[in-house]
Amino acid sequence: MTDWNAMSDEAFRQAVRADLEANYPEHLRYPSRRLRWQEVREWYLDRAARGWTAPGWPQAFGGVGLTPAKQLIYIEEQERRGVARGPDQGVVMVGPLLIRYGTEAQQQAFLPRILSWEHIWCQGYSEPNAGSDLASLRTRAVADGDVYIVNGQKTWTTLAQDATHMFLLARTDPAAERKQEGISFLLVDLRTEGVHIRPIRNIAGHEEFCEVFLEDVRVPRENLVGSPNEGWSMAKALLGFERLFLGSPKLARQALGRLHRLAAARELYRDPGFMDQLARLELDVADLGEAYEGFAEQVRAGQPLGADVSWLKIWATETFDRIAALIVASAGSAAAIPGPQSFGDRSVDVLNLYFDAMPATIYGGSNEIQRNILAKQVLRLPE
Amino acid sequence: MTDWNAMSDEAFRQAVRADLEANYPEHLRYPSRRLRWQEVREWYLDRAARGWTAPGWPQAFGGVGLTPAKQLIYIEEQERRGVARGPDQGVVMVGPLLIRYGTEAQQQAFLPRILSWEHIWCQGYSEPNAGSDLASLRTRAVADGDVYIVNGQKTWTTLAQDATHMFLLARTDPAAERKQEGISFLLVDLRTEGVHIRPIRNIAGHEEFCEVFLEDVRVPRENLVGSPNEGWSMAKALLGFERLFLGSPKLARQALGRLHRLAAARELYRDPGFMDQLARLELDVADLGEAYEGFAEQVRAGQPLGADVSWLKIWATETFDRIAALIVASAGSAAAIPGPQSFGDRSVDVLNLYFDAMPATIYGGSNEIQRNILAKQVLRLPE
Amino acid sequence: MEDRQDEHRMLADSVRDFVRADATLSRVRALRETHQSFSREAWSRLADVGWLGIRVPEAAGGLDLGVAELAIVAEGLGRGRLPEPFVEVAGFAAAVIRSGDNDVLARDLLADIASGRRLYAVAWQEDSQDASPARPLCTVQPGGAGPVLTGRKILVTPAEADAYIVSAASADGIALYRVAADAPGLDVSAQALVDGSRVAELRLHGVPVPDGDRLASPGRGLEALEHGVAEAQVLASAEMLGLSEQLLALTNDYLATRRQFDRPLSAFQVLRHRAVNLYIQVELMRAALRQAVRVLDGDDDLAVRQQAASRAKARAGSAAMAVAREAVQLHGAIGYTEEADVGVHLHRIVALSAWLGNAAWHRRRYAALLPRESLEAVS
Amino acid sequence: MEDRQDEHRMLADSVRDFVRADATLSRVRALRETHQSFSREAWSRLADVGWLGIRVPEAAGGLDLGVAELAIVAEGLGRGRLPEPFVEVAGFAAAVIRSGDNDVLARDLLADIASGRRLYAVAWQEDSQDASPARPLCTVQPGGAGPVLTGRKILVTPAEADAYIVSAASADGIALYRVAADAPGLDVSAQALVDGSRVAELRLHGVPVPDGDRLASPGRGLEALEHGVAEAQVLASAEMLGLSEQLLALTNDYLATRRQFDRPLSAFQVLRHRAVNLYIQVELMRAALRQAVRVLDGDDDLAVRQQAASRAKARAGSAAMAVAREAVQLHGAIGYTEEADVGVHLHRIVALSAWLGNAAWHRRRYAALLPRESLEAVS
Repeated sequence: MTDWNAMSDEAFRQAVRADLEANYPEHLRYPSRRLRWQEVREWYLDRAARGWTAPGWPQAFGGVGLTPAKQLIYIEEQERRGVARGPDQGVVMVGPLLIRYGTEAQQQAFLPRILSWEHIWCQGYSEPNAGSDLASLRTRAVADGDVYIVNGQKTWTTLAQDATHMFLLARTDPAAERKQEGISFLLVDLRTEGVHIRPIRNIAGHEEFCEVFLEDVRVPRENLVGSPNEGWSMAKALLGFERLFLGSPKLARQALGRLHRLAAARELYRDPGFMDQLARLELDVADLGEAYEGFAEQVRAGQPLGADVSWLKIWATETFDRIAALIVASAGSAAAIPGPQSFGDRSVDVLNLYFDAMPATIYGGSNEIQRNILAKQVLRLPE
Repeated sequence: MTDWNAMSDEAFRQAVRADLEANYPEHLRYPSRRLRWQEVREWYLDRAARGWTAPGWPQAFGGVGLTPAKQLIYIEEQERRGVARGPDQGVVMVGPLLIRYGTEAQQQAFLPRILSWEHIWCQGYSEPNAGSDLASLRTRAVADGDVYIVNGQKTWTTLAQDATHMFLLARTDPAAERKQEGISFLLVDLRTEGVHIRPIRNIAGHEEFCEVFLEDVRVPRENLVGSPNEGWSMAKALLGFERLFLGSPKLARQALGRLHRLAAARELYRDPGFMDQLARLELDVADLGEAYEGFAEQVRAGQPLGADVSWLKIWATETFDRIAALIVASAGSAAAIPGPQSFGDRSVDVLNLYFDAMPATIYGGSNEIQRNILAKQVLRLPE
Repeated sequence: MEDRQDEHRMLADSVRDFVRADATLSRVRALRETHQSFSREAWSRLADVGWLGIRVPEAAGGLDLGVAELAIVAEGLGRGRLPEPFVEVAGFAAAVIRSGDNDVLARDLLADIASGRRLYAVAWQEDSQDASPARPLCTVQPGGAGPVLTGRKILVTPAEADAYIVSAASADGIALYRVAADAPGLDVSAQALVDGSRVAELRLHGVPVPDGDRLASPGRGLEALEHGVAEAQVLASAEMLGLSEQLLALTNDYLATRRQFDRPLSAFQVLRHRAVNLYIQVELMRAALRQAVRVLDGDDDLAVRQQAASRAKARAGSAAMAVAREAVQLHGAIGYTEEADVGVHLHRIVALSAWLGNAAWHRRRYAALLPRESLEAVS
Repeated sequence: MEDRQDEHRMLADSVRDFVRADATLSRVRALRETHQSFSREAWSRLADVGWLGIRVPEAAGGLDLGVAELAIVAEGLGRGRLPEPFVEVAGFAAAVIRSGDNDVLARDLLADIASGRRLYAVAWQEDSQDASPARPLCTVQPGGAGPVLTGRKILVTPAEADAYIVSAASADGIALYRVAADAPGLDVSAQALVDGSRVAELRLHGVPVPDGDRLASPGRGLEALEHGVAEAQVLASAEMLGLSEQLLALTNDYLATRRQFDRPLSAFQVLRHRAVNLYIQVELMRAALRQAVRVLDGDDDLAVRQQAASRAKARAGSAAMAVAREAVQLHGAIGYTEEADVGVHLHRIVALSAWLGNAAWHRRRYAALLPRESLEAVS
């Protein structure tokens, strides 16, 4: 087996790049919306067959065991190629959770099926009326013999319609003093009776996320992960360097590329007023990229990320939003036409990034919440 | 005596315009800073001699008795001519206060001297640590025989160094339940022992306002206006249509004119990038002017202004600020040079409006306070 | 003056009642699943209350009122997000038709509009980049049995019109013709825009146009078109004002009722101030519109009207887009779902702000029309 | 790498200690009342700690370090608002001198700079509108007793320099000359800028320049100047970063300590978020600067260096101006007084952001240097 970590960064990067260029299908590059499982299935199963489902997991658990530095390169090259994101909650969240807090039985039951994509996981954190405010989590799990009986409703569950399992947070101790306490981590098979999934159509007309209703759902007690009532601390502890990706320049760069395509098609490079706006956004993305590199260096050096990484998420998503708005403003009356359309010999989708930019400033902790965090934890402003 | 109110609006406007063009000195037009009393004295004394110190006061008290509609025209024509503002607190604030709440003795003692400019008044509301928050007013007036003994400190007192008198708010009942209560209105001769005035130099290097220290200042009891402990309600009741002027397009228009002068001097009209920015600001000012007209119509119709007029102040001052910033950005390296400088055959002061725009967003109720007011009183958003 | 204000208030009230009685938003959503962008039945009801004839002379069965009244209706229908193409037909098409020089044909067409019997759409645009109707490639040329039209038109709205008003270049200038939707030689293909409205692409392969169908002669066509475009720009601004008012109301309601951390969202000062910023944008739109309506009802000079139209549409386009985007953000994740009402309004704003010149285009036209000499005066 | 980071941290610490020991702000204020923009005595202290020689070769008594180290000192001095013209002399003049092709003269001048003995100012600008040194009207021509300079230079900083590095056009290109402040035929008039620094206008009426005073030959002068300008642009950005950091710190202190309505100002969410927005601007400046320093210390290609310099200065210029303006606003009325420290920093930011091309100018240069072909790729 190749010892990837022993390779130089550059050699590893070239190997990954060559692999993606050879194997990742052209028609799936830079998809204009979040793809469904059946659309990306073939690629991810192929990757699984080659042992690459979980680049970051330890080899002992079936992962590739890449260092953070190598993982970053792997991700950067995927972004470069425009690889579609799969239903990766099993790899990103459930795996690390079970490796750290799970019983051996849980590890054996679930990890191999994540690696093979037999199980596809979705995340059950958000609830109606509790977007950024986990303290008001209402889903309840009541112990009853050897099961928990779960009742409640989850929402904004990305691609739940494609998932087989959900890891969720439920209130197990309603009497806990602080409302962040008394919450537990449960693993739920979505085929269990009482689970009902309803896709939500978004503002662009796509079904990207779902509501998941749980009515007297019986979850085996052995599906509780870690200590009861400590779900929230575990969830927080799992937030590792993944927070960096919320601030990735990927989306902004993609939008900038789209803007250039439109500019070339409409000959906007000859318009000095447009060029002034373009220059501003080019610099916004360039400085975003450099700042991202600064945080990536921390990750590569094995240092934990501080709360300051929140600013990157704000800047990345708001820059993405500004670029998407300029794409719309630069399309003239064609901005009213949804979907890809022809400009001369180029095809450009004017509106999809405009819609994509909207959730970016909301999810992953809305930018308002990120600013609250920065004011408190970085600037340390008294309240 | 001419019955000005009987004239048509247009005839009145022409009469005022002709008068200002004939009599207001050219060198005092559009001053680049707030002028001192000795600089504007001659003009205002001349106007006083013709009976025009107080266009808005009733004729019975020596004013011209103009209707609100005619007053507006008078003010618009002054703005058009670029007439420098005098130390007008006596006319604008003290007169209406005494006419409404004063005793006959107070009216006789003070009103004629306001009209003749023998007394020059300044306003004593603001205090250190109580900018927008009148509840924390600390200046105290304690009754002692036939005087009040006043101790405290006022600040941001515009041109106190030129004034002979100050009307101030002081706390007379420290035990009042609500902190806005227990405050009284006092008239203070600044030559009284214990008054000390220190001019404050502003960020542009000018001495426009002062700190006024009051140490055991003995103020005759007959100088208390209206009912004791009701100063704040009276102060609020005095806020009439003057609030409209905080949202006047005057400053923004002046700045736009300056921007055009610079644009002509530097041939920026040939720069499409500049033109895009200019167009945006032109529209901002045009729409400000139209909105101002809407509120002015209310005033002309004798209707009271609602809290919604606050948005005009926000937009007027922030538009002014944006224009001032574009002037600086359009001046190239000349933006570092203070004072008027030559661009070809034109003289342009690049920086003074940039500095002038700063207090505009702070004084008269900062724009943050104005937004609080709008959220509460106009949008009625629950807190 | 006072009387007129009262009349306007009553008109606004009745528009409000009209849309309240109509399930406008669910109709917009239901229409999306069909290949229709509006309902003929709802269109008849608009005719019944007389609004389709606001700008139609009394002789043709209309009310012969001004842009002011049309704008009030457009604003109110925008607030309710009525899916019917009111501005496109009763505004744009009617204005172009009125400005032509074939009084007989004009009276027929205007009567059709006022009665709701037929809908007309102006087919002037050929290039999505250019919002000026001055340079059509579509031509009118002599054919065997009279003149014929040849060319292509895009973004013709509504696609479901019964006939189109088509601009075409001849050696003598631009003329306008009425072309029935089922005319020989005409191919019509429709597509849905982001707001669910449908636009047509017309391909004219020698479509015969008898003299009686010529709505404006070559000497008059361009001016008629420009007058109509200016009026439509102002009315689109009015509809965007209504849409934005409704977005502001929806947002304030949401902030006031939705709770987080044991308080209504509206208790958070940041959200309060941002709601105020939306309010300011709405008031600016209102001011710009007010001025434009006054000019259109009071000044016949085309350049003056165009400048006022550009001013209104530049403001409406940028302010409404800003309001829509921020309304989604202030609604949080809910705002991003199709079931939230904000999206329905946002879609229409995206479509209207792109129609007949977006904000950037109008800012440039406004600046180009500014007199520069006198501007240094006050400095 | 690790070692270098530690060294940089130590350097930053010692700059911080240096300015802390110096009453910088009161010196800035006191200097305003004089006709001096800095103190020779403080200048000597900068020489004593070696920072004036950071970019000076060891042979000339310097430390021969990189732009990275110079930027760290510039940032730290900016944070302390030291009035001395560090960037202008130890950065700009030293870089131009190093880039010339008269090694003997260069060594003398650089030794002067490192030792603090003499200050040099680059006299390149002739037009306040143009931030490019490529087209001087000032000429060098043969005179009776050797070549002479004729022309006019503006905004030469510091005005109090002992000699100027003057650019002049000849038939063969642009050359650079050392001209002593008391040279015959030279008129110097000084004026104060908004930050209290003083700039000179030079009028050269046939100033004789013997060959030994030619710092760069016509084949080399422009490139030397361009290299120096790029380095100075990056260092000005570093100083603006320091100034902005200090404004952020002052503002946060003010918000945390000043109370209103019985709470610290920092308890108001709107003010918290606005402070965060300032913080983001500062971090963006830091990122742009980091990249520019890396390029200047690692790449000799002038176009690459210019693009990096424009990137840094475009960001620094706009971000620092925004931070300064907002810092005043967040300080309320106090921020508008001369006694508030924010003004002292703001004045310097206004001056630096206007120097050597403001943000708008640099954005345009950056865009002009962008390779466009490959940019569509990711879309």
